[in-house]
Amino acid sequence: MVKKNIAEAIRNALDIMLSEDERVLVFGEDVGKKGGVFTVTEGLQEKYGEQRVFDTPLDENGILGMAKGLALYGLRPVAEIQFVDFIWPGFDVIMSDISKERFRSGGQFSCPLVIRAPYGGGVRGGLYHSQSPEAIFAHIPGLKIVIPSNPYDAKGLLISAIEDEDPIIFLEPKKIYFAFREEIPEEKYFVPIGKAKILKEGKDITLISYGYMIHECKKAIEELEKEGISCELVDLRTITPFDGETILNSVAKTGKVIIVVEAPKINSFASELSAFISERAIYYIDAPILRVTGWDTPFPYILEHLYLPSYKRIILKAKKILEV
Amino acid sequence: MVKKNIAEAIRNALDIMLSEDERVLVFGEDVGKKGGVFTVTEGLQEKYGEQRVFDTPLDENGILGMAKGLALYGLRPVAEIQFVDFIWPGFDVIMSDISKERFRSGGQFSCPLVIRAPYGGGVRGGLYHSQSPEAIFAHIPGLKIVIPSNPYDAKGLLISAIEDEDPIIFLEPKKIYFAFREEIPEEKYFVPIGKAKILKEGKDITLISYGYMIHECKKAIEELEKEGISCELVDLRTITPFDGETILNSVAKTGKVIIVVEAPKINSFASELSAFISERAIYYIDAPILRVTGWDTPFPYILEHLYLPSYKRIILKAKKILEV
Amino acid sequence: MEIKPFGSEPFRVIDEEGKPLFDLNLKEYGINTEILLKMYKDIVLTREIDKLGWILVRQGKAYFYISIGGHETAHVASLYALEKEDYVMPYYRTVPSLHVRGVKVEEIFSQILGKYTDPLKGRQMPGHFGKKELNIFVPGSPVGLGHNVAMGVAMGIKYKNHKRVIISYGGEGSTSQPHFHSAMNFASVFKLPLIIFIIDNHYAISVPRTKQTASETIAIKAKAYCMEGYLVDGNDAIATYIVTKKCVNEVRENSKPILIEAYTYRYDPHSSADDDRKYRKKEEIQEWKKKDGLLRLKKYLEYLSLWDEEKDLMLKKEIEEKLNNILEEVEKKHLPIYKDMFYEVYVNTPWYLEEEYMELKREMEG
Amino acid sequence: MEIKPFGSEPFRVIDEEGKPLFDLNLKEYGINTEILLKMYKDIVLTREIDKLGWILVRQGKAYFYISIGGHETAHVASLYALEKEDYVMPYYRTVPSLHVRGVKVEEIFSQILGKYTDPLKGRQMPGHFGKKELNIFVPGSPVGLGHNVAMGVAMGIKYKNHKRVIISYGGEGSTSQPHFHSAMNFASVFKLPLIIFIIDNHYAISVPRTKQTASETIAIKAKAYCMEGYLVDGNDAIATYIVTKKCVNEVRENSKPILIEAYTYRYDPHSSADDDRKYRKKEEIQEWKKKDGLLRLKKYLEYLSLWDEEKDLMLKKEIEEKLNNILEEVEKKHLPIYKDMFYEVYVNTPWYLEEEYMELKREMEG
Ligand SMILES: Cc1ncc(C[n+]2csc(CCOP(=O)(O)OP(=O)(O)O)c2C)c(N)n1
Ligand SMILES: Cc1ncc(C[n+]2csc(CCOP(=O)(O)OP(=O)(O)O)c2C)c(N)n1
Ligand SMILES: [Mg+2]
Ligand SMILES: [Mg+2]
Repeated sequence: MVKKNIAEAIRNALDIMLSEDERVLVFGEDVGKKGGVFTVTEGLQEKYGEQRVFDTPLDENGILGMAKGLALYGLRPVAEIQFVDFIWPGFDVIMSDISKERFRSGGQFSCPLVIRAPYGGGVRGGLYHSQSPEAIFAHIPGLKIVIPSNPYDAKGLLISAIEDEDPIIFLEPKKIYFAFREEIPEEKYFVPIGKAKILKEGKDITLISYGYMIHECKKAIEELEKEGISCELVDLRTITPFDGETILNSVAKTGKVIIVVEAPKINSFASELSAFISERAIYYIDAPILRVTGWDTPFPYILEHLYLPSYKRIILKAKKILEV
Repeated sequence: MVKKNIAEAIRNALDIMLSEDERVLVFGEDVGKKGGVFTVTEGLQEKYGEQRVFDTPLDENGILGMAKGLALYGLRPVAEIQFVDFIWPGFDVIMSDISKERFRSGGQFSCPLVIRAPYGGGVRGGLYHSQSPEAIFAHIPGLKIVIPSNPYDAKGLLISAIEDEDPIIFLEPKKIYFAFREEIPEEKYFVPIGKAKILKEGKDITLISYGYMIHECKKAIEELEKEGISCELVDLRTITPFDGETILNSVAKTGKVIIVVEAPKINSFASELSAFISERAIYYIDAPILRVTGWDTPFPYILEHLYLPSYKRIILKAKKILEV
Repeated sequence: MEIKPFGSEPFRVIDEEGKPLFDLNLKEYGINTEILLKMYKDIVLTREIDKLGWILVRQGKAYFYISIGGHETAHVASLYALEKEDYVMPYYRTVPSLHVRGVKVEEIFSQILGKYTDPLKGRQMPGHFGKKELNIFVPGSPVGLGHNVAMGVAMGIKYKNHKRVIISYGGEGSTSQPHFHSAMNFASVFKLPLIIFIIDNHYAISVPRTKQTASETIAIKAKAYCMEGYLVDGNDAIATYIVTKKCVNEVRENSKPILIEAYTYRYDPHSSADDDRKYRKKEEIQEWKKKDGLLRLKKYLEYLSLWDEEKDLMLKKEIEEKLNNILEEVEKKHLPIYKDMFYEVYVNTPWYLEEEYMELKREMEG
Repeated sequence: MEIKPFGSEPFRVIDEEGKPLFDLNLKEYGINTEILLKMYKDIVLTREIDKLGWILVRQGKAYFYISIGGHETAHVASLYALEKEDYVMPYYRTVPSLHVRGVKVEEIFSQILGKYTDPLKGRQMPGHFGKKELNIFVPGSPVGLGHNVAMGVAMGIKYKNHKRVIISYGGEGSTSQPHFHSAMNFASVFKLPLIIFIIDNHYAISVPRTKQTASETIAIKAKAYCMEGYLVDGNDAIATYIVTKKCVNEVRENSKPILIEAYTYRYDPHSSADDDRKYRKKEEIQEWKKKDGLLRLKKYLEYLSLWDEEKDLMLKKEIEEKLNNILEEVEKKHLPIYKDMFYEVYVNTPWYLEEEYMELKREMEG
């Protein structure tokens, strides 16, 4: 076992996959000498050479076109987008090409690749270094979206993602890249894609979340516990294809749900989860299904602490849900 | 009054706005001599000249950059994207620039422009001439999304859109461009953005929909009526900012909801509406909130008739909802 | 005759009457009688397939068709310059010529009709085709995207040290797309074995080339990326073959990208959904038909005494018969089953797609 | 001295010692003593603002800073070539130089600190600035996007028959973006009064220019669009001013786009979040500092006997004092109120944003 934070755990996963699989290539803006703006790829170019780990021109469209083509040619590209906020110049490649390749080719071709990108708020990044657009990707059939909330999952999910046969968008909660270290195995291991994890069992309310928000949920749960309120915490981990079973099981138990995401509320992935639950489990539900989300505004700069959902906002909602 | 189909009604709106407001410019691929691939802009270049109505290079990114800049300069661009499926090369302009301009500039600048695009299935257009991506746009604060279902609304909403001070994505249900003609006023009139319309009152089930799907809903309602089931039909018309009040009023009355959209289910706008309802009106609801949507696959070609939600699929769901 | 990049006039070898414009040593370019005849036959075959495509739409058997008429020579002659191990990223107009790479005519018709014998399983509109074992990728509809992806494939080729080339086709309209810029920039920075082959038919649907770009040629756009750009007469089979061959060789040897622009013209409407009378004159089409690539090669073969009218009639009759027979068989094939709609979205079909399939099943059965 | 596009060396007027490289008739270019002195003072002011930006971060008063250090000359001299009615699309590095257009230093500091006196209301990170009444647009963070939007503004200028020019700034990295391609293509097809001004500082964060593009210069990229491209020494205030002025005049007269590339160098890390020791050597920085634009202009002024060390010390002291006073005042300003977060998303705030505001209000109060 070794102690690693999320950034280190991801680096570790890349390191393992680069060393054991020649098909793995890591590239993006500033991933070489600089080691990425969050140090995630630090040392990898030195270790594996410029053939395997390389800088690209400042063009996300080219980065994603390159990733797509490499995957078609049988390689295992792991492309980094410096901030997910900058992925849109290349969105056409994802939307029109990567996501549809297997289907549109009649199954002849596939597109096993990973697009890594830091996402989310909390680092005073303003409008363009803070967004959480997972809901947009979740609406696109053919993609898988993965978001870890801790070092163990980060490493295991990324390894699974690189070995997966489908294209994966791997969003990294930048706010907690360095927030804490955890014991994780040194060697290769997998965390399965498509499986949520119950981080804490409880009986009064089900909290569903992922990424950095898991930690605000944990804080809220601690506080609520003091007042005798028991929450179950589901870490979704995979956004699509999501783990409906785990969600329904938990909801059947508690009858009350709060979904916590950072993104603006309208059409957030919280909306999907809510709709899914009320379609399948409405008879178990005995209170409004609540969403705790960012506001429906662009991400602010100087006021970001008032934008991001905090444990306080979660507690307020939890109490509201129990009142009624 | 004149009789017009949706395509003609939109042309009529453009004609009126071009003639009365010099700031209005209409442009896109093939909108000039050809009059657009759906004849929507036919005759407009001849009437208003190449300065006002013009073809662009084959680059949606340029089209949207141009629209944004023109709006900043005080003009009223109405940009056409030939099919909304081809908007993605320019998505960065919408996501990162157009939607955020008012906010990020501290209210100094605004971005009054209209992006018109045919959307939706039903014309054997395969993966790339059939998609319904309104949910993606609906997740972006700062945009307004409008979808008419009939000639009257098409004209009135487009005129409102061109006069609106915010950026508007105006999606035109291509399947019914020419499907039917309706009496509409010859002169200028407005249909308000942000207001849904009850197309039919009913008491058992609320159907919420928009665009072409309205017509499948109508057919379903007719059939259900025969069996003594009374449905209320809400034509949303504006996707964002949506008319929550009308929805809640209807739901309070019926207690049962089916939301019908063409897009894949996961994170569709049906999900948002469902989540909104269960957050606000769960105590009125006495059955699962159901979504009738396209399948969670890329849009197929030869099997599209089995992909699109039909009145039959709606009827099945309606009966299911009443059973329980 | 040295072939140089950035000519202001397209490189030409035979004139409109099929006469060589200069002393041609075909052997120098590896061209022999056999190849010439085969290429001609393939061009004729392509044109005949195209005719049937239009007929299928008129008969209401196909929902859509997008033609190659006029572009056959540019496609066939350039495909001839590739080796078997090379790769092709087609665009819609390339499809009827892909038999050159070994695609069966059955498959081309199956794709047009969306039959289960379509390698794409009826999932895309006519004009989209690819075949993995023939190194042909499957394009989507968005113009230009293929260039960007082909660039990535070229990166793969280079990484694996394979001595292969990928050629990416597109219309001149595709050069306006962001994807073209990204592909050119990355390919030149990383020195990738990519040929972007622009079939410049002077229109993007209704938009003439003069409104597509301000540059005199498309070829000159290579300068922005320190690449070479060649302009060739795409209706001159020999010239197109020679230029492409030269480029393919250089790309293979030196791993570097090259841009080729081939002048040609589209005879028919953009697609079965288009009415070209709105934006161009019949006379313009007639002018271009005088420079037709098929006719020019035919005349050249006649000039070389390799061909005559009788042989030509025989050939066409033969092809027609063959195609009609194939088409008849293909028309009998059934459509893909609806279960197919839910598979191959992911490698393993997720639970909700299984459920949706069951839902449709109940709907169909109930 | 004729100024021609597509030079392989940057156009230069004064050497590194501030000596004119050829017989200069400054009047020919409308340059007089007054302008020279004013320009120099503005460059000094820009550098002093920049220093304070870094200090604010080090003091923990600003969360972020992105510098202009090294690029002051290119920015100030090119801004001088514009008229009041012209338009500017800045990028982050332009911001500390915008006082040239009439922006108050208070506003620049307010933006860095996110105070309510920031015209952007504290809604963007430091390095984003615009001011409507000064014809300065507000950029976002995505590299290159500004070029594409500036193209649209240029279309507006042309449509309205205004004799104005818009200049869009960006780093050499911005030329890799799709937006650059779209802007160049549309601007050249529609003949728009747009100058794309590339501040080529040889790095995009850690990525050197050689990995950004294969082309020898950025200026040559204009050829792909039948445009002119000029290469100028951005550390040579006179050269930058002359070239930009010439281009501005031509663009204004003839409504056509032009590309300008100005060589310069960034002295400091990319931003306060960067550690440049990972990707470049101190010596390289030192080499470039010898060519510093501020120093060269100073030496030139001394050569013209317009300036001396004493005046220089005075000036700096004056500026420093002024800036410190301003900053002190700005620091006292309060932050925007939280209600601000919900407004100006739309022209009229929709019901759900009003509700969200009320929700936050309850959260804050309860
Ligand atoms: C990104 C995108 N925008 C628009 C379209 C619609 N469209 C299909 S073909 C075409 C014209 C293509 O012109 P060109 O590239 O010159 O090829 P050609 O059809 O002339 O061979 C257009 C506009 C599309 N398929 N993709
Ligand atoms: C589309 C996009 N991708 C990535 C980034 C992150 N980023 C900010 S500045 C920068 C480098 C810009 O280099 P250049 O254009 O040369 O300008 P310079 O900073 O050198 O002045 C990068 C990669 C961004 N802001 N936008
Ligand atoms: Mg064309
Ligand atoms: Mg730079």
